[in-house]
Amino acid sequence: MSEPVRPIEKIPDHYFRLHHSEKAYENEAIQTKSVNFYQDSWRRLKKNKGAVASFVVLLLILFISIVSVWITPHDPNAQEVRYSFLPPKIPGVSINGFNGYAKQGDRWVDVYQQKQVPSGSYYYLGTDKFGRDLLSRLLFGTRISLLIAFFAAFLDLTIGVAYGLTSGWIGGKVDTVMQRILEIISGVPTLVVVVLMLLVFPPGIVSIVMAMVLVGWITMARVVRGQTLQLKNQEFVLAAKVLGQSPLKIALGEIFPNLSSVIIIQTMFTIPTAIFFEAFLSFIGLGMRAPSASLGTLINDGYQTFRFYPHLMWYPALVISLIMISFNIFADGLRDAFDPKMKG
Amino acid sequence: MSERKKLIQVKGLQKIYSRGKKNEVKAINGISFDIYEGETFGLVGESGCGKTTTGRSIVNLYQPTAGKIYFEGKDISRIKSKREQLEFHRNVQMIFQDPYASLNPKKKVLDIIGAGIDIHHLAKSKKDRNDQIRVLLATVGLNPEHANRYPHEFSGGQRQRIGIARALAVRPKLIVCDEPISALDVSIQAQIVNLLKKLQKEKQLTYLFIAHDLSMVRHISDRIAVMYRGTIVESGDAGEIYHYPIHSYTKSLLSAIPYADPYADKKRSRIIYHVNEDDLIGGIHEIGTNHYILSTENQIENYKGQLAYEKTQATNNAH
Amino acid sequence: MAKWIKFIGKRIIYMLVTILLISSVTFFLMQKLPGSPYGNEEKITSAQKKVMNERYGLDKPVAEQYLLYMAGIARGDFGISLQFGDQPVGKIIAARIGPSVQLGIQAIILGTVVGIILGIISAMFQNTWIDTSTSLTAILGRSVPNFVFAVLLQLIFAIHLQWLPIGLWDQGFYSTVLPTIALSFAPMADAARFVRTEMIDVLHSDFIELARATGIGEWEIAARHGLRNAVIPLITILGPMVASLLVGSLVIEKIFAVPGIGEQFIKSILSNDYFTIMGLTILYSALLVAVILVVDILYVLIDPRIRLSEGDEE
Amino acid sequence: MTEKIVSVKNLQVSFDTFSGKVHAVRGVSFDLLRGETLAIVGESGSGKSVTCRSIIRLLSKNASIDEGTIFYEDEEMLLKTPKELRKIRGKEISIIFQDPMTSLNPTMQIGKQISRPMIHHLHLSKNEAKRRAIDLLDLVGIPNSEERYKNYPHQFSGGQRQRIVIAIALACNPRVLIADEPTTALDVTIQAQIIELMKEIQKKTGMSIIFITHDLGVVAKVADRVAVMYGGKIVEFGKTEEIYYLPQHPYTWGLLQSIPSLEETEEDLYAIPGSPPDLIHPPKGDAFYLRNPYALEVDLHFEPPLYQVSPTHYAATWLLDKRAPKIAVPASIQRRYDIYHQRHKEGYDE
Repeated sequence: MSEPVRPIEKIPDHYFRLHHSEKAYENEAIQTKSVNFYQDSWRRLKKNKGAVASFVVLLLILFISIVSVWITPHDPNAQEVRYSFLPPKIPGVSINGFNGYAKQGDRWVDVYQQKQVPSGSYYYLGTDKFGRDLLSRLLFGTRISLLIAFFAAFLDLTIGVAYGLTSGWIGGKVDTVMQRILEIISGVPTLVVVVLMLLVFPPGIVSIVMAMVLVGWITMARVVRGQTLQLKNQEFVLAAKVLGQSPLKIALGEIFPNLSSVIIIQTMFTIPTAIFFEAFLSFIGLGMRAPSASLGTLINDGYQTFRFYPHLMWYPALVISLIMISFNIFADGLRDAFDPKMKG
Repeated sequence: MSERKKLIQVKGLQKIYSRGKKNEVKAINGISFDIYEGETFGLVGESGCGKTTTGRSIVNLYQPTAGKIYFEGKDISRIKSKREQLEFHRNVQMIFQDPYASLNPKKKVLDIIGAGIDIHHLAKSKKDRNDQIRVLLATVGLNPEHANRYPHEFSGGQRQRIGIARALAVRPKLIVCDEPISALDVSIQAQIVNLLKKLQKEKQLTYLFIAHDLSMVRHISDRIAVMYRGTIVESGDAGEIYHYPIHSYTKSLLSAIPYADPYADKKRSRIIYHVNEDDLIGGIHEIGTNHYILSTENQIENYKGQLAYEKTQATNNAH
Repeated sequence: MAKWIKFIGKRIIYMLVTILLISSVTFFLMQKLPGSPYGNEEKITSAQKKVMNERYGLDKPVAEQYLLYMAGIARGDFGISLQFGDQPVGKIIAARIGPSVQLGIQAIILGTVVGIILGIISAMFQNTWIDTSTSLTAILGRSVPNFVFAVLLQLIFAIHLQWLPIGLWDQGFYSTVLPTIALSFAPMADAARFVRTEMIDVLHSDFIELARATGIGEWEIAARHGLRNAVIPLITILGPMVASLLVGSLVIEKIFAVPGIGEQFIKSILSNDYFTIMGLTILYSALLVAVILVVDILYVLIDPRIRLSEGDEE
Repeated sequence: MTEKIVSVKNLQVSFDTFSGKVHAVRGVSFDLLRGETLAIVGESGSGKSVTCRSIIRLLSKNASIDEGTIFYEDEEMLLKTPKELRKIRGKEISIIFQDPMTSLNPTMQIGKQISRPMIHHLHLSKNEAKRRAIDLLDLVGIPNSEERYKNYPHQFSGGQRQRIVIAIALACNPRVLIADEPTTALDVTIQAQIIELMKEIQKKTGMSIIFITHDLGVVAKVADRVAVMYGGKIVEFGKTEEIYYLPQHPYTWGLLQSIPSLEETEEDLYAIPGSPPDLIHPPKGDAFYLRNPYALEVDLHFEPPLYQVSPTHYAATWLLDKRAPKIAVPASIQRRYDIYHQRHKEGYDE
């Protein structure tokens, strides 16, 4: 009585018999390879060329700044006033500006010859007003800047996460009080606190870090609290409560793992902010004290003689910009990878 | 009927949010009911009627503003010692509405289901724990090989079964099912309901089944309570409520159920509930065997008459 | 109305507490300050020092100094600059606040307007070269320290091209152009990034989908539906943005030699000018707190959800 | 009244995802007739929503329509430029979505959201549009329409918001309304009201409705014809009566059986076992094979073609082939057959 709409291929008759396997749940088997959240994010991150490139650049910078503890072309603090303000000279390169020549008046002059630098002596990025090798100082400064930034970011993370998680998770009056405190602190301009701290405490890495952390943790605390508040009413948290899990264990076992992506992303943004802030402090004369170098002090030193020896400012400026750009692109990439809904 | 053991007794439960403030909300307005051991008690009502708050109060997630909840005769607000608290949580479990939000996305299924086993120290060894989890997965119809996967790899229905396995892991007596099927496709709803029924038989479970849709509740429940604006307006045996609804809100709720039966559906007319404050005051009165209704004193006789009339009508029709 | 009074009153109390806290902390920190404000200490005789201490009240017990100072603040008296002889701090600040405020307002307006435009364009052309280039601009804005950027601007536009004056604030609006651009770079980048994210979120929402389904064009959707929903949340980051602007203004004022409070702040720090530092600190905090207050009020005014949930009876 | 207004032929749509290419719609053909309500029923992931969104080409960026034709009247929708499409969207064909809580712009007065399409398509003046918007609010049953015109979405309940969404969809008197699970997120009582409202409006305006749902129960009252989708294909379609009382496909049986009957509770519900098929690697044979208790060996190897059951009723199952074994239909389905035959014997004419 029923006729097929389309002609059917010649199908053998014996195919028309019941063939129901009792393994009806067979198709419950998941065919795809198991991937967890981080693998999944990593897969997305890999597709983001900018983020991968930035990641490579950062690794490279990190590697160089660590290795340069043992290998630097010159002693970063050794002064050789005779050889001050040498232009860059790179072996085998004959482009003006990189071959020891500098423009004096209208002519290119071999400054190395002028200052009687022994031949075979190369300062790849030139020297500063005390005749210190800029490349060595740059490597040294990068390390200090990164150190300060990582240190500060780590402390921001620790304090911010602890504060935010406590405030959000306990909630109620505790949260209200903790939020009021945050509100009051956030009315304090970072600048002012940091400047005051640095005026009072002895200059150095520890003071700078402390000064930055004093207000820097607030953003992290806010982000973590917000996320915690969202998570705490999720049904999986209720499920843990219903199972009789203790509040502390829920905070650490259920909520904290779900904070990891916001924490990582926020930290990735904190590090460049810290690098910038250190540079800023040095630039206004409050950062690291001589002879220690950081990217900020190098830029500041370069700025003093900028009109005549611009390369002394441009190189450290280039490095700091490169680090900051890489961090920002990488952090953006991470955010997109962790939060796929952001990408169309 | 009274010889049956009451597992849960709810007495005058009230929950008010933002009490004394301008935005005060009476989520539950003094409700009472009992749940007998081994039965399924259905709690039905539209969103915002207080049914979820009721469920969460029973598992002690919320502290009521007034009223008492007794589990096996014990006032749960007086459970203070850690040991007793654990004991309570082991006995009373919950299944949640949203299959996506109810499983921690960062944990493996193994650890989601294993959480209860760990908290209550129900496994003798790591192997024992894993074995228990495999059995649980099989019980809810999932492939035990998938224990090491993450929730996002499963479909909505599968996730809901993981949630059921998590609750079962501690071998509870009562499970509060908070709209466990309303986020699922109809075809999957039947899977879950069948699973729940099967588990009830096998493990002598008691359910409080919360839903907004009377049809599934009617199918799974022994007794039903209809909630509206924080109060129970009518309750009784499932068949009784379905066949002889008396309160006008219950009637409207029933008339709104879609039928997969166009001939019959075309004959039905929908009853729209026009809020009448008089329907929503008074006390709970028994108007038939195990049939209770919210009513003022002078309405009772009216309701009783109505019920009797409808029952005779029904018997006449049957002949 | 009563709600508004309560709402604003509460904020103002926080504001006062913050300022009180900062002034106290500042005061006590200043007490601990190493070095002295007189510069070449060795050359001053102890008699001279005594006279000066008496004159500035520095020889009184700390508690008394504190009370005197706080009482002074309440009257609007921030003490006397130690650096500039007789000048009251208030007067110094008053003379310098104009350029700073002008620079700040110009920069924030330029930054947010350009930022919003960039953010929206970026979101509209998500994942195309337009998006990539605007996003890159925003990343540069966040990454290149503003003092580097400022020097670069100066080099190109003032020294090489000589289109604009190098700074100094002495040629009217003309001389404010470069510092404003330099200062607006960071808020521009922040706003662009923020608006892009919000806009992409909004453009993927159901109500935009519904608007598309009614046949309205993409640009009209962006303007009518997207813009408002994407830009309202921008108000929430105005506070932090202003705070970072304060930081930025310091170096920008230094580089362009703008006679503002930022430049004065640096000078005072380098010369340990207690009272001026304290005065400026309090001023900065007050500015920031005031901005936060304004932002809070703006948010309530602009977002209909908040406004109505405040007044709704249900 | 049997003229086609929308005609979809062999539609194939796929999505690019990280895990691979998802073949969401795999060759779907159907017609929508003037003034009728066509219900498309299927579980999530069956491709019902994608099919309907393809009609007005409202798909996400990673989707591509690989094959097929879609005609609206005599116009091929797949060949239209974005600008031409915009002239049809909202004016000729409107759509409403599942979640009324997110379908409205939270920062725009609802009245403006309703009047906007009218200004855009019908070139009405602001005042005219406002007047009509207030009429529309009355039509969809929002009381105090004049005052509420100026309200924002959060001041309305879920059901009211869905009414407003309907008002927006109706603003330009469209000829086709696509309702994508418009009641799934709502309470039962509200659901019934919204469905009645749509039916009422259809009576007044004569528009055609495509009603997408996963619940066969919901559309029994309103649909003229029903198409059942599974795994990106239409597996059965016919007049409502035919689908409910003479279903032929085992999947349709499963769907009907999994709805609890209110009359007999003793019987266990039937649940379709397993989960929907993986459309990244669509099976070679019948996609329903693994979940089908009446599967034939041929299902494993060949996709079943559409068999005609009646002039209006088609089903894609090998069970309808001459060579297929006679199987016993599940009891509750048999009861449905009986109801049908009884009714038609009695001389009812639908």
